Amino acid sequence: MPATTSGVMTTPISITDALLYSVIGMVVVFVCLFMIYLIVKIMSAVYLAVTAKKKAAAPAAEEKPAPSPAPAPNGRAGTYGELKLVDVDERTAAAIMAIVSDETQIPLNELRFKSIRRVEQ
Amino acid sequence: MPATTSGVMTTPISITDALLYSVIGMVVVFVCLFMIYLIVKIMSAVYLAVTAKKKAAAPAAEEKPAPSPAPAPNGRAGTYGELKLVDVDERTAAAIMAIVSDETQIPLNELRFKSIRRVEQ
Amino acid sequence: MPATTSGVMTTPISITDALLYSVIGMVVVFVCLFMIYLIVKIMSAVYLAVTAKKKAAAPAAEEKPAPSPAPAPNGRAGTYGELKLVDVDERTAAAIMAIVSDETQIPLNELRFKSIRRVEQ
Amino acid sequence: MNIGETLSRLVETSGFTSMTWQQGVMLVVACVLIYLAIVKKFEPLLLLPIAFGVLLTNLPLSGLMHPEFFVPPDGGAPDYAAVLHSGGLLDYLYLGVKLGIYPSLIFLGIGAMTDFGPLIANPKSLFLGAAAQLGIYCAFILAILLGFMPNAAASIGIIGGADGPTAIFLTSKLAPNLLPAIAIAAYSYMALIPMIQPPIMRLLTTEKERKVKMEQLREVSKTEKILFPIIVTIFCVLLLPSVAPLIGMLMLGNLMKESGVVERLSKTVQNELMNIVTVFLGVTVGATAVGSNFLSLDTIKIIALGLFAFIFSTVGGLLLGKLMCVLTKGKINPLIGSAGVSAVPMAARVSQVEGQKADPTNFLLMHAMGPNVAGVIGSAVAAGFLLAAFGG
Amino acid sequence: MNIGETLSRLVETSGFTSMTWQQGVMLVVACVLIYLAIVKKFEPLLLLPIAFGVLLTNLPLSGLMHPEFFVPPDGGAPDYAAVLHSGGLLDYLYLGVKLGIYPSLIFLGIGAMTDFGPLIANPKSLFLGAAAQLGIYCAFILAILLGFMPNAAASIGIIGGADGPTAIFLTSKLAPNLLPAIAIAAYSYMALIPMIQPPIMRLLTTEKERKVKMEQLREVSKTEKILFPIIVTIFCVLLLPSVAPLIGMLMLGNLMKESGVVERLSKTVQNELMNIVTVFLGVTVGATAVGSNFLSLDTIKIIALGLFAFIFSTVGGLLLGKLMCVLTKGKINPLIGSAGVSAVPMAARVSQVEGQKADPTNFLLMHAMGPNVAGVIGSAVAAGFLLAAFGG
Amino acid sequence: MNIGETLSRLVETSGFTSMTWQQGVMLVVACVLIYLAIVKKFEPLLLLPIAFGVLLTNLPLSGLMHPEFFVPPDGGAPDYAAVLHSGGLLDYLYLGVKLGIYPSLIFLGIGAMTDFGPLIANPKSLFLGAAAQLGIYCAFILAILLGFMPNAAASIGIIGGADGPTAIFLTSKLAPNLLPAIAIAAYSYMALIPMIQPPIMRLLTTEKERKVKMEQLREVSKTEKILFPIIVTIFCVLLLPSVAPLIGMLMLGNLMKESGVVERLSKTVQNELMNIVTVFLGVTVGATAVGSNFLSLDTIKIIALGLFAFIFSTVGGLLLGKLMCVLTKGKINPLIGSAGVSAVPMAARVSQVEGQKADPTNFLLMHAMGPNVAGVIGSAVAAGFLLAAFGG
Ligand code: NA
Ligand code: NA
Ligand code: NA
Repeated sequence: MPATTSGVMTTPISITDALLYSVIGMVVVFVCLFMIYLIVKIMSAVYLAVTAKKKAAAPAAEEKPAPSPAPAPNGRAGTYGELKLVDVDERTAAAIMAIVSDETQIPLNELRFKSIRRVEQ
Repeated sequence: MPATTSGVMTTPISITDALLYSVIGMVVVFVCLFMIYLIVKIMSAVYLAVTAKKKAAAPAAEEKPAPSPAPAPNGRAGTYGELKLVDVDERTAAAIMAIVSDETQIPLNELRFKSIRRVEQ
Repeated sequence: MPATTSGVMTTPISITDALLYSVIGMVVVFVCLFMIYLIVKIMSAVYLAVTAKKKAAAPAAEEKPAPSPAPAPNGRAGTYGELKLVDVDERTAAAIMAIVSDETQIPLNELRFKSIRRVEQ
Repeated sequence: MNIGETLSRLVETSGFTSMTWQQGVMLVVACVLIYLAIVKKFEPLLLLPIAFGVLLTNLPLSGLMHPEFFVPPDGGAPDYAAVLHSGGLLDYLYLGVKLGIYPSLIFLGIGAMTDFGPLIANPKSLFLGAAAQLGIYCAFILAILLGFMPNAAASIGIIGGADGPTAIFLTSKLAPNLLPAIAIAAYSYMALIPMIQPPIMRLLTTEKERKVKMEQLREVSKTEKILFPIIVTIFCVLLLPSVAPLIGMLMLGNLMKESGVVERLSKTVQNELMNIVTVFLGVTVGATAVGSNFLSLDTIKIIALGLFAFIFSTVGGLLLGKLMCVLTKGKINPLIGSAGVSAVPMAARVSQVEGQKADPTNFLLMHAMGPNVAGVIGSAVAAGFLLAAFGG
Repeated sequence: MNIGETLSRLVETSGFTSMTWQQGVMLVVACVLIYLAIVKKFEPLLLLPIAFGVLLTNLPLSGLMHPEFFVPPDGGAPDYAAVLHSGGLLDYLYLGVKLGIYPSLIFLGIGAMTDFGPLIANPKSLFLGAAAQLGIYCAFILAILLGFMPNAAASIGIIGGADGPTAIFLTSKLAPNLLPAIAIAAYSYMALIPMIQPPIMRLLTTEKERKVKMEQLREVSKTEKILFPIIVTIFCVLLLPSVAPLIGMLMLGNLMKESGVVERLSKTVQNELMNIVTVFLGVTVGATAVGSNFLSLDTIKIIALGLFAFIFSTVGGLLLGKLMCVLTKGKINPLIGSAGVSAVPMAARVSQVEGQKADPTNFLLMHAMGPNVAGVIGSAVAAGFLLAAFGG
Repeated sequence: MNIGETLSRLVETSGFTSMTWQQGVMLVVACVLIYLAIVKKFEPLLLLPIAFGVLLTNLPLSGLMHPEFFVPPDGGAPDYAAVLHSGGLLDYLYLGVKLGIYPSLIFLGIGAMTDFGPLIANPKSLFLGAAAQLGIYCAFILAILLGFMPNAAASIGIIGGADGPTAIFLTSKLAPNLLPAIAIAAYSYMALIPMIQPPIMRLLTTEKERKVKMEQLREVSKTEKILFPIIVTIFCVLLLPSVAPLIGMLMLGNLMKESGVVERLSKTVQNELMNIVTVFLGVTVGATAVGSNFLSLDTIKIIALGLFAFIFSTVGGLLLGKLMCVLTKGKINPLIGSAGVSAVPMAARVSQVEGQKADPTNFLLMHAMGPNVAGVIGSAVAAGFLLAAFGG
């Protein structure tokens, strides 16, 4: 940044320039987020490939969690999979989560619901 | 504060001046706190008037807490009314509060006593 | 520190000087920690003497904790004595403490074990 | 100085005698803001301190704040020596705003609170988070049309990023004299998201689109979550170095959270550190709102342009959502597009609510969290671009 | 420099060889203060850090603190460049005292801990809180008589405010060289309130007065509690702008608490922020107590005048209490007047204890909390006046 | 500047075009350090922030950090005006390192977490804590032989103190350009203590020695624990004033803990304050690792010398342990000597583990805590000596 480090632009620009700046700006945002998109895609692909290879290489050893297959099909990890629904449909769960978040003023991404279970009265 | 912003007064003053300063100082304190007194008085009067008017305007709607009159006569809000005494006289309660505050080193105005209840042994 | 406050030594020194510096440095460390050693020794001696004198002066008054002699021979105070072992030998206790510290990532000197007790299954 | 002088000086320096009408109006403004913060719960964590800062700075002669030390009338560099020798309490605390420290530290805390899982599970969210920056540039153009200089127009545009710390960061560098108006507009409109967005959402989407159900998000592994902040930092900062303070701190906070090995640090940066910085940031930003400067036509323009920016950001997200709905043959519900404005997590909740109104069994919340957090990155990138373009 | 020089310098720079008798005495003073803080529990939160600061600063050649940078012998402005280039750890931390930041932040925390409810329920308390500042001015006059300059006399007088941060705030501006003596005196006498006040209370009140029972305080609504800090800030700062840093922060903290919408901020300012500031404030205030300056006749005078100030503040509160008892025809117990000195909540507890001694069924605590918190405002206002009068 | 210029400047200022190979290598180094911190759990509390700081500082043109402001090429004083007017986020935060504030505050927190009980119960531990500083001086001599200047050699030697804040404190004063290499080496080897020490311990001790059981430590009274930090501060700082910032703060923290009267302060300094400082310290120390400076033969030498220093500190502790075993006729197990290197409590745990390998009923942990905490004092004293000798 030679010689311009302290100069904020305070001279008027034409409307054409403003439009051009805006287009460039929008392109920069899209390019940057597209780059992240590519990265995430590649990362996920590599990760899945590696995990798959590992699983293939050690089918017996890796199946430690398998012996108990029925009760917890969508396991522990994962963003949405962290939530376990017991006798409750998605709609009710969503409503409960929204209500709790609203009531407690805790942003939804901070709340951790471990499981939502219907309680017989 | 023209031209005097950096000068602390380090020249001697006469005892008469000292007395005068003191009188002015005491007056300033009283004026300022008297002003707060007026404000609080006005604020309380306005508030009570508004509340009374509201109550008059909506006598039925406002009496939601009324249906259960017996158990909690002095309600929730209020500085001293927050404390509910059950089978305990004021004197014992004061003693308990003082002891708890002293033992726990928590200033009394931080402690929240919800209720003090005599426990049969 | 006259006149040298801002000058870090950045000129080469001979290996002899380096050796000498090292010897002096090691001596400084030992002298300083030896001084602390003396202090602790004196402090402990004085403290024990004072405590002993107090105990002698008030043999009856001081024996408040004595009435219940059997169950807690190594009392409350003290660094190591804070831990009470019930039906557990020192070795097991050490292992437990090391494991807990390791698992919880809490440094051992922060952990407070009040007692370790064998639980019958 | 003798007694007589003291008395006359007491009267002279009393605020009652030297109060201007602008200061009086600003006290009313401060009280309105306090009302909005407490009773209407408009982002109170920042609006309450801001409002109190407005109040303090407009009580005459308190000497708590001297905005002129930071933005000298002759347009020169900030006079830090004056701050040190003749500054007031809020001048000292304002250094954290002026030097860009507070917004970065708040991003550190936000990073430690953010879960990028939904974004990693559905990376297409990123496009929605980019499209929803449209309002920034629309407002920028309109501001230029209204006669603002580029630095001011860029600062006004960033309101459309719907991200408080980003707006404060950029404005304190580009147009510090507009800081209070822009900060107040940004936080107020963020609080009004549940009122601003739904009409636009219903206008731009069809009933059928709103009923689209999205398939459950895949699980995201811990490894991906750890790699994400590292790689995003590297590529974003390489592409646009000026974005480093915001993205760098956001991702450091997120890495601390996801790594799982420095929980005590992660907890402190998202709680105590963030709270302390929030109080200082709010009060001092508010304290730059001296009446003579704030009460101008520009402030009204800024407030109008801010709303315009919010609307067009929402529109941008929704339109790309509609396009993606078509392209994916109905796999994406366009309603999640509006969540791309950031305003985490309010905007995502609005998507959820609107989705459920169309079909009570529709569960969009987690899907909307993707564009929502993408919008934070998007706004930061937009701010980086504007800083690089107009910041010199 | 060679080995020989190093060795000789090690000996030269060893504290053993260059210790003065004043420093030796100050080490003893520090140990006495530590004893009072730990064993006698004299306001340990501040006295323990202060005492350790005294200890550190009187170990020769440690270079931790250079009070001369802040109060140059030629009476000029503080030399901040010297602080930055040649300062020690405590010099850097002392900036927060010198610039008035720490006392203001402590008031922020105190505000978030204070309940003005009893004051709002019984606003007459305010007069008691005003009367109990009497000692400030009595001590001021006596200090002038004893030959102190007005700036020093004002700082000594403020000990009678029985409020630590206020005393430190004023003294660091008016007479920084007296800071350690005044701070130590203020905190010590605050700890001694239960011994200082009761004899005066019994001397000045009759048995009958002490037995007066006060009627239960009315309930105070949340709305009133929220309006109170806002309105008080506006009017106090308008009347006396120099009071802004203290009253402004006190009331901001209180507003954060009473609003109920920013609990996480309120919690942090009254806990972590306050604790951090307390440690820094205490250690650095203590560290200004270099022996050659502290061990003077002035310090002894200050300690005597401080006690005098405490006594006359108590007297002031009690006398007005008696007057109000008469005027209200026995509705006010004069014992609550002495609580007006502030020293929250110790002084209010003393009123409660003395009231119960006279009549075991007497419950004065809540009634005494009114004057008690009014005394905090009163001392701040008095400090503002003294700053405006003698601070230039 | 027009659009064309803006576009070309965007490309010019993009990091992709101006990245050097050194910066690329440093990004890899940063990722390796992150891997070590997260997966291998190498002192993650500091290594993770350090690693992220390395990453940020090597992304070109981010302007976050300008080490040249602090260590001007012409060897003059730091240019604080440049920091204030043209600095980046990490420059501002780095002031806490440059001025020695962060390491001192971390020592305050460490003090509040340390129990000197085992040391007081068995003061002979102090000799082991002294002997285990041997590696500092051995590495110093070797560094001189390898051509380092005395200031650099001293900073390298201090790695053998196995104490992070001490190493950072000394290096930031004596050889700030070596700071990142020395900090990374110090924390990495501390994490590797369980691998470095055991072979040396088995090599230097006999089976019989390792089986030595030590008698239970006596109880230590609260009074002794309170007196200890006070007296140690007085005597250490008198003997070696330059040690004051470290020993003073360590002992203040410990006094706050042991006194029991300021628990809220003690809790905050060991948690929130320490966490905040740790993040700032780590990131900014890492950010001094700019590729062109870090990627040099010197760094490799430093890493090798650091290991050498750790080994010889271990040897020093063990040899004195053996001597003391002989002198006390088998009452001291030499294995506790190696704990004298500090690295609390890792090194003490290693002593425990090795002792149990020799005899499963051997319980050395508490006995090793004595030398362990003595080692912290020992390293600080050594740092004070080196600062006095080479710091000018
Ligand atoms: Na956004
Ligand atoms: Na007072
Ligand atoms: Na060591």
